[in-house]
Amino acid sequence: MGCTAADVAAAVRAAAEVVAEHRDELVELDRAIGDGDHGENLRRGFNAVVSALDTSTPDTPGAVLKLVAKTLISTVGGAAGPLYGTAFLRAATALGDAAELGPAEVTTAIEAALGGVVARGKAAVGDKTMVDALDPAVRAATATSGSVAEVLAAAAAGAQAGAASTVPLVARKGRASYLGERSADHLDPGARSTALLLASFARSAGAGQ
Amino acid sequence: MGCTAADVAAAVRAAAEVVAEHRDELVELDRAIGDGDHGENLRRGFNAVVSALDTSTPDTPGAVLKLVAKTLISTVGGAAGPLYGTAFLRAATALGDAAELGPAEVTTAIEAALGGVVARGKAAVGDKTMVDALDPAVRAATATSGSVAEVLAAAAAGAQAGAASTVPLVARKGRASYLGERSADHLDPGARSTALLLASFARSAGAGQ
Amino acid sequence: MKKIINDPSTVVAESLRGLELAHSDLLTVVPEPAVVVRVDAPVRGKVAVVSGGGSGHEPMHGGLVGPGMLDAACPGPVFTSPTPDQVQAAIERVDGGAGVLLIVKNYTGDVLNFETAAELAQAEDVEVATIVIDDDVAVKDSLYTAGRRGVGGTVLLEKIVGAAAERGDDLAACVALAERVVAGVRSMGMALAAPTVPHVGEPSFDLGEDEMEVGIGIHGEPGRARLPVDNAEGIVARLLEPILEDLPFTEGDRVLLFTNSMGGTPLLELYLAHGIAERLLADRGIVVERRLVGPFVTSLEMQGMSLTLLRLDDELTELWDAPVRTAALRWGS
Amino acid sequence: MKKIINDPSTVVAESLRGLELAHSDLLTVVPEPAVVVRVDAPVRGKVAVVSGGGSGHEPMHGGLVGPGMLDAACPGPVFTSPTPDQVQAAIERVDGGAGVLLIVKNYTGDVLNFETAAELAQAEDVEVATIVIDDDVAVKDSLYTAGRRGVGGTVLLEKIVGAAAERGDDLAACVALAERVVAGVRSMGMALAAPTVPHVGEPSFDLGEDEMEVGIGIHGEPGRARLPVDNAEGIVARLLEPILEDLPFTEGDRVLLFTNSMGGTPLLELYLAHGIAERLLADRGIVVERRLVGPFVTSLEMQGMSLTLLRLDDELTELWDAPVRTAALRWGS
Ligand SMILES: Nc1ncnc2c1ncn2[C@@H]1O[C@H](COP(=O)(O)OP(=O)(O)O)[C@@H](O)[C@H]1O
Ligand SMILES: Nc1ncnc2c1ncn2[C@@H]1O[C@H](COP(=O)(O)OP(=O)(O)O)[C@@H](O)[C@H]1O
Ligand SMILES: [Mg+2]
Ligand SMILES: [Mg+2]
Ligand SMILES: [Mg+2]
Ligand SMILES: [Mg+2]
Repeated sequence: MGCTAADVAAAVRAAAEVVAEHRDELVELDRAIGDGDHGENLRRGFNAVVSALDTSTPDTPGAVLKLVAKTLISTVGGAAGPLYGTAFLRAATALGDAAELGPAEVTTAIEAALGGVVARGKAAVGDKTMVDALDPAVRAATATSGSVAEVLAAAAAGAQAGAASTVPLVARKGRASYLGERSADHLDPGARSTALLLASFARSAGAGQ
Repeated sequence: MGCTAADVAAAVRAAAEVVAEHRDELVELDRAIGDGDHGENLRRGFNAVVSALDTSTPDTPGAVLKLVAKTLISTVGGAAGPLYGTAFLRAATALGDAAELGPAEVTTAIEAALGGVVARGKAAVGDKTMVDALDPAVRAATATSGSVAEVLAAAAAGAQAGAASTVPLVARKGRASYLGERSADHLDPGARSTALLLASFARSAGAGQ
Repeated sequence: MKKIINDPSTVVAESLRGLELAHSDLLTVVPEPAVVVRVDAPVRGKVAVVSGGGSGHEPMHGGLVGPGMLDAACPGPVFTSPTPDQVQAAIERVDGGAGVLLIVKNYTGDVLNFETAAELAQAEDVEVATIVIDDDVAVKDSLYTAGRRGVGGTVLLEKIVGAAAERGDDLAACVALAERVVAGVRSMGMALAAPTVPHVGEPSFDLGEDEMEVGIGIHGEPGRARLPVDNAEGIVARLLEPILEDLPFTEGDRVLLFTNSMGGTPLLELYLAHGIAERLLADRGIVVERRLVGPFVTSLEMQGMSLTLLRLDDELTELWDAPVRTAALRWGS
Repeated sequence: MKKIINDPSTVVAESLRGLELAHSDLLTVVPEPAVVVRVDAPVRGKVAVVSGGGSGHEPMHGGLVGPGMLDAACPGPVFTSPTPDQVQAAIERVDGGAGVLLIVKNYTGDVLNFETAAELAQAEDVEVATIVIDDDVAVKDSLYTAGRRGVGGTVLLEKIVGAAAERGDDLAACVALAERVVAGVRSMGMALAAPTVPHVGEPSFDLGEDEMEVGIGIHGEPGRARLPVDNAEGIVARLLEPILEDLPFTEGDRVLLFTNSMGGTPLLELYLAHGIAERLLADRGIVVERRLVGPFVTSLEMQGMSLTLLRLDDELTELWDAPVRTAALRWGS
């Protein structure tokens, strides 16, 4: 199968639903070691993304992701807004004008997203952030040769394991770092949302096969 | 027995202890239909009275009551401060320079106290105030012929019954009146403290027999 | 009970020490009996304006002492009116020869204690007048109550009369003006959660998670009605309507709208409520000409709010705008 | 959750409407993206000072907009930093040709969003400088944290830099001054009870009846340590000592002492705590030359307080004293 602008837009809409379903869970995770807004911030942002997609139909996958990026940047706020915004922006830029995406483009996009998050947030693996989910996602995607769906499934699995790995960590970036040792034994909300988004994208790709 | 300045001072000291013991109960009663300070106000005032009696020894019963009055006025505040203050002041004035009190003087003093409270506070029987305790106390005292202890015992019994009679009443004076119908089914804190004071005075007189 | 205090019995005295240190350019705290006085008191030839009441309503009254407002404030224990001694001491310190106006909130305790002090001062040949403020429409003013309470309107009264005294009005003129303010000001309050008095140690009343108390006073007295919690629209309407009906305020009236936090309601919510009140007044053609928004007449940490409306005319507006320099209100030169 | 609100998702917008109605002489609220700007913006030839952050800290920042302080404030959702759009919109509205100084509290979200806006503005040839304030000594400034948070010191910074901009300092001078303030200001906070964010609906953290949270932030983030509740003496000492050690402040230093309520702590308690802090400083020979006491950097209805110390010199004192006219701070002509 190919992955067109419409497919990407549909995947983003599906992801918005996942975010809404998991809003309370993400709020709860952030309440424990942050300020309790992560779920609400993402819900607000993805709601706006859906509205943006309702009123304009970008004609390449890159253009869709660019719209997502700009909308998230201007509606999410907090740490996650610029970080996810940059991730989608870099992914969009990496895709250029391609009309359809294959597995290689998807891998490149995820890699670019990680690069963007690291460039903005300066977090390394082990700092208990979304990087802990995104980095293993990139490594899993790179190691997989197969369809778009297979690449995304691998990335999602990597992200899921990576998110789980944040539980014992002491945070060194973001708001959770203020807690010092008390940040351990909690799942990082941003890593969790990254894993949720990738899992949703993988499901969309799988369903489209 | 006679009732000298020293006896009156001792009775006041005993009353101060009663007030301290019942502080929390009076706070609780006032919390229900007022602002929760009656017990603390009286405790503060009678504490100051004890201190005043420690440093000066007035030589007539009237002078003792005048010292009590002035101290209560300057330390209690709230509604109870001027009301009890005026009560003790009028009682003191009624006693004049008498060196010892007999039953007639005691009755006169309680009567004067009631007059003072009514003059200051303008409450009538049935308004759910300390007048509901003091008025039956005066009537009981007036109807009794016997010793000081007997007069005070009658007054205390009257006050106790009068206080109990405030429970079903709707308040028409003081802070409890703001509650309207919701002030019913509560014992009035000022009526309760009046009954406590008279009971304590009666006990002191009885013990001195 | 969780509070930043040492000992419940010394809270007021310790707090007054901090107040004095924080605002030594404006006020002096006289201990035993405790009085907060203008640093430059007595002001010769000026009517002195004195108020007071229980503590726990800060910034009222100590935070309202200074040029253009109060000459002295008498702080009682928490939620308990001050004693006549305190009022007498205040009168002595601030009497500048032009007489003293006592501003008394209508509570039995306050009225009786100030009345006693006024009698004593008059015996000393000090010219003293008393104005009782009773702006709370939650309480019916009838034979069956102690009369309306003095609440939010007190701050407006103190500001306006303070300005009149500062510009040189004599005692009779100050009294007449004060009566005009009292006649034209109405308030109503509500609470979402009760305050805790330090010497009591538990909340003054118990409210369920779904209840609010409407027609509340500022001393943790329960209100007239316990109702299911409502949203901001409902709460503001429920406070405003009885105020409007009572005076009544009608189309074309010019008013000062005072949206007051009872202490625990944050500004975020208070401004939201204020916006609703402005809209409801505009809908009725009532012109909001001046406003005051913030925690000025509080009840410790009580969550809740009150609304106060004062009918304005040119003179009242001018006196409201006149310079004031206190810890809580400060504007003009 | 009990709050005077309508819908959690419109709280900030509705509150801003009330803010504008209450202070239309000082500020204008631009909706979508939301920005609070000085009513007379842009002021030609003056460096514009812009700040912002999550809502829920009122009066910071919207209540600090006006002559002598901020030209604009960007209010994010409750406890969530604003977006770059808001900051961009603010810059556009207030740029008077002399450049724009962004005052950013050091939180990852605030820094990233303001950074993005600054990049975009520079691309439009607006001269923009950013100062990050990180005065909270509760957080270790190390590789292992996001760095110290910006808390109480922000208000002092905004006042002082606002005064410098008002007197005509250029952008470079404002930045140099701001760096001096940031270098000399330290804060520490504590909480007795957590705030409740409207869209969360329950307290941000759970504290037992005998516990307090020390080293708390202003967003309902838990603090660094949970301790048994202490009395006021103990609380104040525990806040003051790490502040004094950190800079360090030493004998003979002239300081501004800012005793801040987190929202739910009443003035009665706050003044009491302020008095203790003054005494402890006097004991060490540190000279309190200026003070600010009140709820200025709040965390909704959180019960608790913070202390902030700023080392003063003649210039900083003069700028602190300079006239300011905002909803929350107002003095001078
Ligand atoms: N420097 C950073 N680099 C990467 N991710 C970060 C960084 N700081 C925070 N995050 C992520 O952002 C998440 C919090 O997002 P959110 O709650 O929306 O923002 P805020 O902390 O401003 O409230 C964290 O769980 C973490 O995964
Ligand atoms: N007008 C009045 N006449 C007589 N007694 C009154 C009057 N008003 C109040 N009281 C009495 O005072 C009591 C309350 O005293 P207290 O709590 O000390 O004062 P406050 O109401 O000022 O807090 C009431 O229970 C009532 O008995
Ligand atoms: Mg968060
Ligand atoms: Mg009482
Ligand atoms: Mg009382
Ligand atoms: Mg946040």
